[in-house]
Amino acid sequence: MLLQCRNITYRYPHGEALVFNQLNCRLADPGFHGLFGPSGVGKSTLARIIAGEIIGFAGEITRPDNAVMLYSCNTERLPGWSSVGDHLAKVTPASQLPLLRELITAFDLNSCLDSRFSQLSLGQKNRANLTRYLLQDFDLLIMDESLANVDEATRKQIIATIKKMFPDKYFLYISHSVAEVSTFCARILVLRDVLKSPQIIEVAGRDQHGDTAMDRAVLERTMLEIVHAA
Amino acid sequence: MLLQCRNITYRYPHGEALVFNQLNCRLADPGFHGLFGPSGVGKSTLARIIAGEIIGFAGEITRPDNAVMLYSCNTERLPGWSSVGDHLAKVTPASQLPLLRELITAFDLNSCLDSRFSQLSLGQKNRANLTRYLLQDFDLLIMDESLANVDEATRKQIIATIKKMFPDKYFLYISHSVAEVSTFCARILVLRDVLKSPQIIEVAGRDQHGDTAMDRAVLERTMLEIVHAA
Amino acid sequence: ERQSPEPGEEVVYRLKWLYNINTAGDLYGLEHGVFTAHNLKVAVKPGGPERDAIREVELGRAQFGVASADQVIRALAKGAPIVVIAQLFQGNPLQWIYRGGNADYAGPDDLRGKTVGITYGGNDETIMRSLLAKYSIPPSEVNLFSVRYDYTPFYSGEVDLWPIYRNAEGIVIGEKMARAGEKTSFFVPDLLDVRFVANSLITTRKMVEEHPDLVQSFRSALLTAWQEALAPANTEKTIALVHAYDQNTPQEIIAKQLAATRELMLPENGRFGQIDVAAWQQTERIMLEQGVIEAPVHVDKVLLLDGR
Amino acid sequence: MLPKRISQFLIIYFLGLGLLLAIKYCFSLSDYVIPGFTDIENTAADVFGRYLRAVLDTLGVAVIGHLLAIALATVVAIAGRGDNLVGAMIKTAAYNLQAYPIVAVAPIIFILLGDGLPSRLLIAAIICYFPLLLSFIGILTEPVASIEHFYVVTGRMRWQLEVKIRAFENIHKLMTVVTGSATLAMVGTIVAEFIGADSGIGYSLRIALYQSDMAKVLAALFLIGVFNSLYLVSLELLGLVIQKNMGVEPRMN
Amino acid sequence: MLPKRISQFLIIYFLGLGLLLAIKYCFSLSDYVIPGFTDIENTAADVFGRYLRAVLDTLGVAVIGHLLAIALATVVAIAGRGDNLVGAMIKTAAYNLQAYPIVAVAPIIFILLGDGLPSRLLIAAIICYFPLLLSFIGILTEPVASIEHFYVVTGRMRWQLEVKIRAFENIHKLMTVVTGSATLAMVGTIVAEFIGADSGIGYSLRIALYQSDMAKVLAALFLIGVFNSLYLVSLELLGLVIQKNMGVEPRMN
Ligand SMILES: Nc1ncnc2c1ncn2[C@@H]1O[C@H](COP(=O)(O)OP(=O)(O)OP(=O)(O)O)[C@@H](O)[C@H]1O
Ligand SMILES: Nc1ncnc2c1ncn2[C@@H]1O[C@H](COP(=O)(O)OP(=O)(O)OP(=O)(O)O)[C@@H](O)[C@H]1O
Ligand SMILES: [Mg+2]
Ligand SMILES: [Mg+2]
Repeated sequence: MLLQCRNITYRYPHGEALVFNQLNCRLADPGFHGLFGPSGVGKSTLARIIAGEIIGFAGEITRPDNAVMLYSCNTERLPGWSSVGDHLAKVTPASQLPLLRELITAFDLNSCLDSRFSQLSLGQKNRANLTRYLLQDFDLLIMDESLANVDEATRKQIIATIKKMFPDKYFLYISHSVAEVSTFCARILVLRDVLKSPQIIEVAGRDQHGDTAMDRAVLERTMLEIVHAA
Repeated sequence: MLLQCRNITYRYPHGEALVFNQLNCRLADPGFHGLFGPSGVGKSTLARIIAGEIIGFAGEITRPDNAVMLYSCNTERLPGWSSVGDHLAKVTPASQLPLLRELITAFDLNSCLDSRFSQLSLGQKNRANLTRYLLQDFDLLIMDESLANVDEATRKQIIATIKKMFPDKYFLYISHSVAEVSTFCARILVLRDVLKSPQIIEVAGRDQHGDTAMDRAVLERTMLEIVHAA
Repeated sequence: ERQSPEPGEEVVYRLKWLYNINTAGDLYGLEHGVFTAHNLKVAVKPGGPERDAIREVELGRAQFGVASADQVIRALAKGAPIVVIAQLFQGNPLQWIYRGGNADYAGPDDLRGKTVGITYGGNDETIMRSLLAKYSIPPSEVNLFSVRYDYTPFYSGEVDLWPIYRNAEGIVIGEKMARAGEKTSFFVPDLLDVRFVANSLITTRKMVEEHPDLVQSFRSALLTAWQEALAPANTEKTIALVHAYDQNTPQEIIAKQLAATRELMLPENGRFGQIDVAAWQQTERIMLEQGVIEAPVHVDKVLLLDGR
Repeated sequence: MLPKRISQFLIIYFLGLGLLLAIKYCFSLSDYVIPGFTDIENTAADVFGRYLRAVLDTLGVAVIGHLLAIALATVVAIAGRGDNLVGAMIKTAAYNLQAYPIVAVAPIIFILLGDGLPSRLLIAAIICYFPLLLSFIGILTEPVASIEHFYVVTGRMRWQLEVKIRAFENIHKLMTVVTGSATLAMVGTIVAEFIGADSGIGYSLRIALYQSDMAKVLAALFLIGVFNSLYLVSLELLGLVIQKNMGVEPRMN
Repeated sequence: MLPKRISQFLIIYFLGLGLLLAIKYCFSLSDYVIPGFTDIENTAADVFGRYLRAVLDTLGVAVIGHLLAIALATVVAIAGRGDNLVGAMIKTAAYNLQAYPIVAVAPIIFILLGDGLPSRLLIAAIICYFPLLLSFIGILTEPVASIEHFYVVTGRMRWQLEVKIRAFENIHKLMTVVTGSATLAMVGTIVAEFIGADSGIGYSLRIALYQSDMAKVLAALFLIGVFNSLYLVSLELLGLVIQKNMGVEPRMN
């Protein structure tokens, strides 16, 4: 078990309503965990609480002492003074450089390496940013809509690559696509309105690896389950 | 016919490769037009060329003299000095105020009106920004991933509302969801790599209005057609 | 702009410098009713480094002012329509302070090999250069040192003679050094026959022509005021008055300044304000020789000995 | 905050004083070069009341001059923001005005305006407006595309709105500069008094300098420092209030 | 660009001169109050060579002083950026140093450093560093969360990187302030010369003022303006080159 949140209650300093009320959740096993829920329900907030970027909540979070939990999202930027390729190389530990090359190919970033970050398309920005997080030392990587502006085919390929390359790591994948979380995640935390209890319902996902075929009917059942939970 | 692009060729001032080579496309009838294609292919660029925000391309664009073409995207922000509700009211012509109220409800923005823009979640930001564009005087509104961070259910409801309320306007809807463009758009412009010719292939979509039932098989055929085109 | 005052209207009198001992008589006239007694309403305004009484008088912002002779001569060279109606200092207060010595005098030869402070562009430069020329001391034999208001080079012994106003800062610095056990004396160009006139009372020629009575009564009020301010009987009164306006200077210092001022302002046997035409002519000659002005201005023509 | 600022100032001041005294005693300089401690003490006690009134006087003018400078810088920055000829001329004039040392321009100002309060205020304002201007120009000429886009394409952009958007986005930077320039307003006023006035601490300072009275200079610098800190603190508090009312995260530099 | 700057300056200068001359002839003032045109012409021809050398001398010192000020402001802003005690003290010292009119501090500087080039450079730098400091502090204390986040959470953030990120994100604002402060370096040098030096245009200006020679003052102001414009243009060109090399959209204010 990497993480356990117990009775999390939180309100933003200048916010009016509670975002969380006695919320409980946990990440028990490595792999892809989905975090799903309507816009504005508190996914990003929960993610940043888990990553330790928001403090001042009530409740308790238990995690191993040295656990590294990184939060990444789709609005981050790389500095502008050198090319994307240079920045990526610079933040990659020497031992990981072969991995960097693999990721660049899998993420289809070769054509972007010589550009400045500001010259990339939105989806290219998403991918470049995610790449550098993957090369860091972490136990849990939170991907908060990190691939929101990437096309579905590329997104699928990226997720498959990540699952193959980092089988022992934990991922918390925030996305608005039911189909996607259902297909790729092992467990999906469905976050619901603060007035509902429990605020999180856990649903089992299909956890597809590689190009394994997927039973359509089973998948649809999962999707329905998620939509109903939300 | 609102818009006709002929033989558009373009390269960014500091970019290396061509983005478009002899591209042709048109928007013939009002309604929802999808613009679809892999990340980095040039959707945003084409949108901004159409809106007149990028100049210096080769080729020709014809449109009526007084046509108003607005470009909106998901990285825009509202100023921070007053609440979202105040900003929306301020940019709405008096005659449109009832419409504003309708949109706020349809877009599920009521809980955001008293907040500053910076306090909103990503999807709330998307919706607040799109709302103000819809209240302007326009012929064509380009929505460049304008709803990228909104959940699917809300997105569906928003698109339906827009189609109902603005039946005579043109929309160019950029999204990475094949299912979405197939379902809601009347025509889908599939933008392809600059080396392919023609660079744009037009596919007919299902153009769903309201909650009309949709033939699953037909929809899937459309989706396949789009994926193959891209 | 106001060109000339109506009878009974306030006249503006612009001093050359801040309120200090050099304005004792002016303040005396204001505070002890001398101006009023002459039916005058006078606004006395202090001067300063960026103030130029001649300009103000010409611009009509002031009717009377105090300016030094070199300012007057420079202004005449540029066609300023001014006249001199009284001379405040009989001896020039601009002297050089030095360490040691027994009397306020030193022979010209004492300058050889010394480092002498001068303000480049200032009066002291003109005076010192003229003195060196007069006594045929080649400039290579003295070290001229550019001074500013910071006395450190003098204190540290880097400069031997430092230009100073004898009756104002001269007293302050002398006292300060005396307290530290250092004796000081003054080098006095007047005593070496280099006579360079200092402050005098000016107005415009137009005033003299259009308002002769006003000019007369102002002049005589001011002379009276100074005479009284400098009179030994009024010493306490004058010290208190100056201190009231110049609180930064302690009364003991003002007392010494007043004594020094008396010596510089009151002629041997005459009344305050007397215009020394020969000294003015020498001043003009010095300025001409030193190239400060290019052509003679015939300063004697603007010296109105009795204010007419 | 107030005690913090003041105590920081005191530490700095007494460090500086300590350095001077150390130099004095190391090189055994006499009292007229660097005054001894008791001399400073006595002088301070002596002039305190007078200098206090003077520095309050100065502070009053400084506050007005500061407001004037902010107004001036705002106007020039807004006018000089555009790419048009008038803007360019105004900016050139603003830059060149600054290129002239105030001591050289002062006589011209006195000729044009006389020597009343207006001249003094103008001098104080000129000295403090330039740093404001530079920051204002830097901030007001930099587009905030993600906010401005909507207003530009819908034809709603007016210069007022543009200024408001850019100023608001850089509110912390503006606060830093406005608060910091208070110091310059203070110094500008002192210089103006030094050059032309007959009251205020600048005037006292000038006399102390002419009399070569370092003890008085130190006393004056002490009071200037204290009141400058006070003014800074008031502006910072005001800044916090403003920021809070604007709904931005209050921050102080 | 160069001809534009210079011609703008000339227009401003001659407008100002025209105003003065208009006043002169309206009130038929003597050459002493405001010099006539021929007087100015003759004086200008007379002093041109000397003043030109003087202003070049000044420019040399100004450039070095400007570099010094940039270095000083950078160091202080970086050191004063943090919330720690040392940072706060350094900032307080920096602010207070500025609160003292240079004319009051100059004697202390001359006592400590003697009156050679170092003192002059220091005075020039002090006068021009403060606006730089204010902007630098404003810019360097404002986080750029969207870029910094990665480096902070991965433990890679060093102060150098933080400074680099914030400076780069505000490169246009920095350029505006650095270029604009050139004017202050110029003026700082002139003031230093005015107070203490025996060369440079500031020194010439002081003499002209002592002599109440307005024609010389105007001639000096003319040359100061021309060379100030030249310096500004050079910095702007340099700025464009730097911006281009950094790969940002070159822009000029
Ligand atoms: N800084 C803030 N201050 C006050 N309220 C905030 C702040 N940030 C977010 N909120 C509010 O907290 C709630 C949760 O926001 P959060 O960003 O976590 O939603 P989300 O689930 O990530 O939504 P989305 O899918 O749209 O990104 C929202 O209602 C939002 O308006
Ligand atoms: N300012 C720029 N300078 C140079 N190249 C650019 C610039 N902006 C975009 N590009 C390049 O042009 C191509 C098209 O970019 P565009 O943003 O139009 O893609 P897109 O189809 O919108 O992609 P996405 O779905 O990721 O948003 C990309 O390869 C991108 O790297
Ligand atoms: Mg979110
Ligand atoms: Mg795009």
